[in-house]
Amino acid sequence: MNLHEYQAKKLLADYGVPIPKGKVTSSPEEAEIIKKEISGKAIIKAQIHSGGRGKSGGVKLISSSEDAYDSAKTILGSNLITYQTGPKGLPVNNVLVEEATNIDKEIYLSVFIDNDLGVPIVITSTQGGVEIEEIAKNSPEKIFKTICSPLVGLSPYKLRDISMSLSIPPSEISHMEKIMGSIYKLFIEKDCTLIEINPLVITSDNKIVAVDAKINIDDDALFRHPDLQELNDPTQQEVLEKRASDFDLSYVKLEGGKIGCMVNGAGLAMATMDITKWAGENPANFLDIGGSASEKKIKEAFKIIDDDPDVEIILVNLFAGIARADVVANGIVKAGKETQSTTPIVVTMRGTNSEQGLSILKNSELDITSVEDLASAAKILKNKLSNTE
Amino acid sequence: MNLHEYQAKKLLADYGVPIPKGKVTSSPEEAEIIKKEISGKAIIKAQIHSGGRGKSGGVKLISSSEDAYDSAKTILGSNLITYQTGPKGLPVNNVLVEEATNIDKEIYLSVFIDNDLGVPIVITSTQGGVEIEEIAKNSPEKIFKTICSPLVGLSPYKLRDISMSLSIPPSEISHMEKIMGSIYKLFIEKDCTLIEINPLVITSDNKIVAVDAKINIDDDALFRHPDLQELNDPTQQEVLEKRASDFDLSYVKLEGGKIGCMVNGAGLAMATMDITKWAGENPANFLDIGGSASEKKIKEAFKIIDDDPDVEIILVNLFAGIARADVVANGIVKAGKETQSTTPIVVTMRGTNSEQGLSILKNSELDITSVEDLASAAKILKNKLSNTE
Amino acid sequence: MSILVGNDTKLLVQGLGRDGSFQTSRMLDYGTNIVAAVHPRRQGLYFEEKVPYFSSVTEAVDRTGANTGIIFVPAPFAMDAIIEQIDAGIDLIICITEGIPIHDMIKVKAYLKGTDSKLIGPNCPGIITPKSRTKIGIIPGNIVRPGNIGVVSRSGTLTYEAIAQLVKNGYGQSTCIGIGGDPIHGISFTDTLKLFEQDEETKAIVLIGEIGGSKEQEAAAFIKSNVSKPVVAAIAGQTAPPGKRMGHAGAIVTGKLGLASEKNKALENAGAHLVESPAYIGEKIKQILS
Amino acid sequence: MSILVGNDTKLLVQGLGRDGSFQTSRMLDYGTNIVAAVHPRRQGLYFEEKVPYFSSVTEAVDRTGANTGIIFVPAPFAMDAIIEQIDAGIDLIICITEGIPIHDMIKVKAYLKGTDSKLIGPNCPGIITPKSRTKIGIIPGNIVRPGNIGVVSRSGTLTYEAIAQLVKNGYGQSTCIGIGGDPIHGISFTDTLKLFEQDEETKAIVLIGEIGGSKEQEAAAFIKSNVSKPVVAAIAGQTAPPGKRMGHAGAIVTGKLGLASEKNKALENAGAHLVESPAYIGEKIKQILS
Repeated sequence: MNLHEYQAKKLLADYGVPIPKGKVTSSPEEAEIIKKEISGKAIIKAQIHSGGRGKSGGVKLISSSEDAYDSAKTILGSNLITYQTGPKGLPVNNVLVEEATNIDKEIYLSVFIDNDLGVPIVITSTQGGVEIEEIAKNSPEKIFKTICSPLVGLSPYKLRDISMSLSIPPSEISHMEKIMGSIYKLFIEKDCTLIEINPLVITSDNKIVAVDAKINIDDDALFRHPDLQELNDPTQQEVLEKRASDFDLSYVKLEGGKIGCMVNGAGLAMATMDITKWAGENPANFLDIGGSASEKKIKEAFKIIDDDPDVEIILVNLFAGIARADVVANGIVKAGKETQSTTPIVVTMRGTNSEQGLSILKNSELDITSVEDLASAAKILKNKLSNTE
Repeated sequence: MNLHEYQAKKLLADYGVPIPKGKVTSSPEEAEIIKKEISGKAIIKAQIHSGGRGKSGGVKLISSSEDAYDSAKTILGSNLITYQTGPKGLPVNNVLVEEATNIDKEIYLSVFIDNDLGVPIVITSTQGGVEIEEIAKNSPEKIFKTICSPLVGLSPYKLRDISMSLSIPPSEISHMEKIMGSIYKLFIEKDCTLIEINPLVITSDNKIVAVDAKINIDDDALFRHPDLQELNDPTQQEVLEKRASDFDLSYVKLEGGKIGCMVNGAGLAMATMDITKWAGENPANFLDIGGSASEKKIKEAFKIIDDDPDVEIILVNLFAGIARADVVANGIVKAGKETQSTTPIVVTMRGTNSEQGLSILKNSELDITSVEDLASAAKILKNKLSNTE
Repeated sequence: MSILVGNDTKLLVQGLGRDGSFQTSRMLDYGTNIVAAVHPRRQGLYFEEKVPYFSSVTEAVDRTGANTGIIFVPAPFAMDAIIEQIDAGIDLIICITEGIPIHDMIKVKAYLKGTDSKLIGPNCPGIITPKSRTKIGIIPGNIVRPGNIGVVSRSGTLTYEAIAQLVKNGYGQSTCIGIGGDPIHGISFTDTLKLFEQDEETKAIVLIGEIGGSKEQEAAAFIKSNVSKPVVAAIAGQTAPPGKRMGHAGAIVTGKLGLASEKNKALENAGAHLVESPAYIGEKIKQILS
Repeated sequence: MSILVGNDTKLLVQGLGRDGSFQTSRMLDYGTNIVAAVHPRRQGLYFEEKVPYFSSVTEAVDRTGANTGIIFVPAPFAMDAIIEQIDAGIDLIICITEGIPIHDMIKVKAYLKGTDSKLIGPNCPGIITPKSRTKIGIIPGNIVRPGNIGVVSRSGTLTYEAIAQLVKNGYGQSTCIGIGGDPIHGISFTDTLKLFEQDEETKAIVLIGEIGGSKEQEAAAFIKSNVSKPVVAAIAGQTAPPGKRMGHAGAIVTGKLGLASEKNKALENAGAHLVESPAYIGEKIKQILS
């Protein structure tokens, strides 16, 4: 689960990490009031689940409360398109109005999990304010990597090494180490998969402030964080992905493809996506219906794919182990009937009750082509695609 | 550092462990008031750093507020002698007045550190209310031992195993496991070396209550617990031990010996104690002056030994590595002069500056016998002892 | 012969809820030697009148000599079940459970170090050896055949696909093992390759990777210097865009190494026989071995 | 030959406060090969114009090849120093620091598992081998002599006492090692006995235990089945009452096994030569070896 910047900053502040003075709001009027409480310049920042907001007009420097009102009015309610959002962008329902920070030194800091080592990693760099991919590309020697331990955490000596690598002014070292320790603690205690503070700023009067912040939480661990569950913002999800997640379906909308995919199992789903490419097209989505989906869930899954305007052919690939092919077939048929779908469907169905499933599909009103396996599916798909061209 | 029962219970309550309703006080008048707030019977308990209070008159069942006043009046200000305190007993400055608990089931629970395994251990038994040494002797099969992990703590499955071993009523299992988890958390977070709850009671109306509690904190970890440092009660220390601890000397008063020992190093101090036995006597104390003691510290160390009325001969054994023999000798001589000590002193002095040290001692007014090594010291001691008899 | 499991396997099952019970029946049907079931409140009872229940893993191990354990316990409690099996001295632990918090797996991984236990999974279909009829997990018993191909995969159903292709082309399997789709998991590709290389019964190996992480590159390095048997490799997810998680928690491209193309390149350089699409695994094996 | 340290030792010193600096001078005086000193703010400087300072242990190891580390760091920071040395791959870590919180040592002990580092101490006098003139710690260099007796002890000054007795009776030492007075410590009696047994230069072993814990019993069991060389043993603390801590955190009798009499019995049964009092260690060695 992604958090908004203002939610991430609230969490950081709870752990004692200094953040700029400011407030979040959904109304231009309130933005004006918040600015009034801030002496000097302020920043207004669109709250969406995406990076690259600055370059897309989502972050503005404001000098007066009128500025605040005007900027908030412009940004709020708009759909902000960044290089990360896709062409539709994401709706801005809230803006964060904060005092502007006098920057003396910008630091990059992130904590995430190294899957190969199986431990948390802290990445720091003196190149704060720049995106990490860019630092990695242009000045990899400026990336300082610290491996943490599940048993003893982020050791004091490692904090010292990080401080040294960042050339922190001596007077600020102990404060900086305390802040980094707090960030690590938050990472562990709140089941984070990412905390990125970019930049972590040392101000001209030697204060340390987290000027931007990104936090992702492990969805699988939300059960033990009821407080964090409430921070979920469904408006930031793609419409079809939102529908899928309501039904607990693992679905990802992909841009630029025409083949809707419906598969059980993530690996098989990816393999199925891949054969569309072999056939000369691209997948419109990833969809794993999971192991023991109910007919109701299958119905919704089919509707989600069929409702995607990009989808021209649906490819169903089922290798039923836990899943039952007849249940899946029934779900598809019922969904097709309800929506009067005419989309051609290529099906490969194997495993538990697959013969029944296939006969259910064949006896329906749907445009079904049944094939034996993945290789045959690829060939049929290629055929169909060349026919339509 | 030992905590009083009321301090231990306060800590447990902070961690969510239920304790009986009650208050601590140092006045009989207040004891009376506290009892008034408790409906039904109450218990008044002397707060001293020792077990065995019940058998020594330190714990009384009271039914009225007058009872409370009378019992408090009797107990407060007295010196309570138990099988653990030694013949002088310990002063009772506070009493805890608590509601009496309706006991349905008494459980023994303790957490401590297994030095050989290097991990915390939880001991539980259905024989609550009985001392663990007694359970170990009479029904060792009723002791349930759980090994904990520095990485994952006291695992849920282990809590389940403990509950099963204690035959906790099903309705109370989850509550009991939560309480045990909290006790373990306290043990870790507060650097405890012992938490003993005996008994942990399940009441007749199925509530769980810690009816008695003992907590010891690692002295070496007090630096990171300023809140706990304040719980230290110096009135519970032996007078000479108190003086020693004020000077950061490692001193233990031993009952029934006549030979005062002054040594550098704990192992050598024990060995020195042991040779008094070989010589036919017993040591009056353990004293390790440590590695780099100042003259001031040595002076105090000598005075503590010489002020001990049991001491008839002083045995000084110094093997100076970090320590300097001349500093030690000067300290002894100055202390002896100030107190006009006439106690005979047997000295073995080796290592750094030992010749200077010996000459300082020999040139003083003190009754010095200098010997070459531990074996010679033993012989001289034997001689001296047979002469005095 | 087979790897990791076989005639000596004595299986203990933990987590007998709806799915766990269903799968345990299937394992019994297949012929797996299940010696114990663990459930805190069923001590003294029997699963399907055959398998005795015990209230703790340690007791089950003490009483039955179980050396292998499978876990169907729900995700919030799965870490504890793995720890319990490690503590009880189980040699091989297979965790089927999906959705275990990644911070829990960090602890499990650290806890495993310095013990003799091996972990397969989590979020995996388990392991099956057709010859000894040992099925531990959820790989359908009716799709496998005894034979000489070792199969290792991060995926579940894609493994079934590969097995079906092998059978269609006339090849049975020595052992099939799904190492799981989670980013932090137990036994790796490399561990499995090492065992297949040593296993006399295995003549060729099928390795099915996917996007995310760099375990396929690690496997490639190992193949290059340590594997003499032919390896057919397939990587799923070449059409997956970066930054999007494809179902499996581990299947997300976060850096260059996570790309299917990079993994393909590494495996090809290591001398593995790469298939263009996972649809042609069976044909590739046939092409190589005949 | 000697055990654990010798001609190959390249020592790194961490914690150069007043006492640490003093002891480091003594080690240099004795002839110890000190290659690096670690201090966060002295990079580029030299200790006594001889030993280069580095700001971290890892850097010191990278630059000097240090394989042994000694720690004089104050107790609140000592755990971190040990972890830093383990992480830097130091083979043998000697921690002199006294008063480390026991919960810190629980973590250190767990952290050591699965690494190749060995720890001596904490709260110990260190180790010395007279022949190679390698003194790591605070055992006075002027009291030891090269020879064939291995000395291992939980105590500091009592070790010096034993050494002095050996020298007085004409016996030098192969290696003297203090394993420390804390209840949770690194290298044990048993580890040391194993090394002395294998060491050709060591002809006899002096073991000095004390009350508390059961490590002497563990040593006795090891002696019984694995040590062929004569062992002279002494236990300090026979006059200590139960429940009272005698200076060392570990020197407290909390159970029957912690009693001096129990330890004596175990060692005697194992065939060790027990001395009635620690005053007669030298004489006992002479009696056995001549």
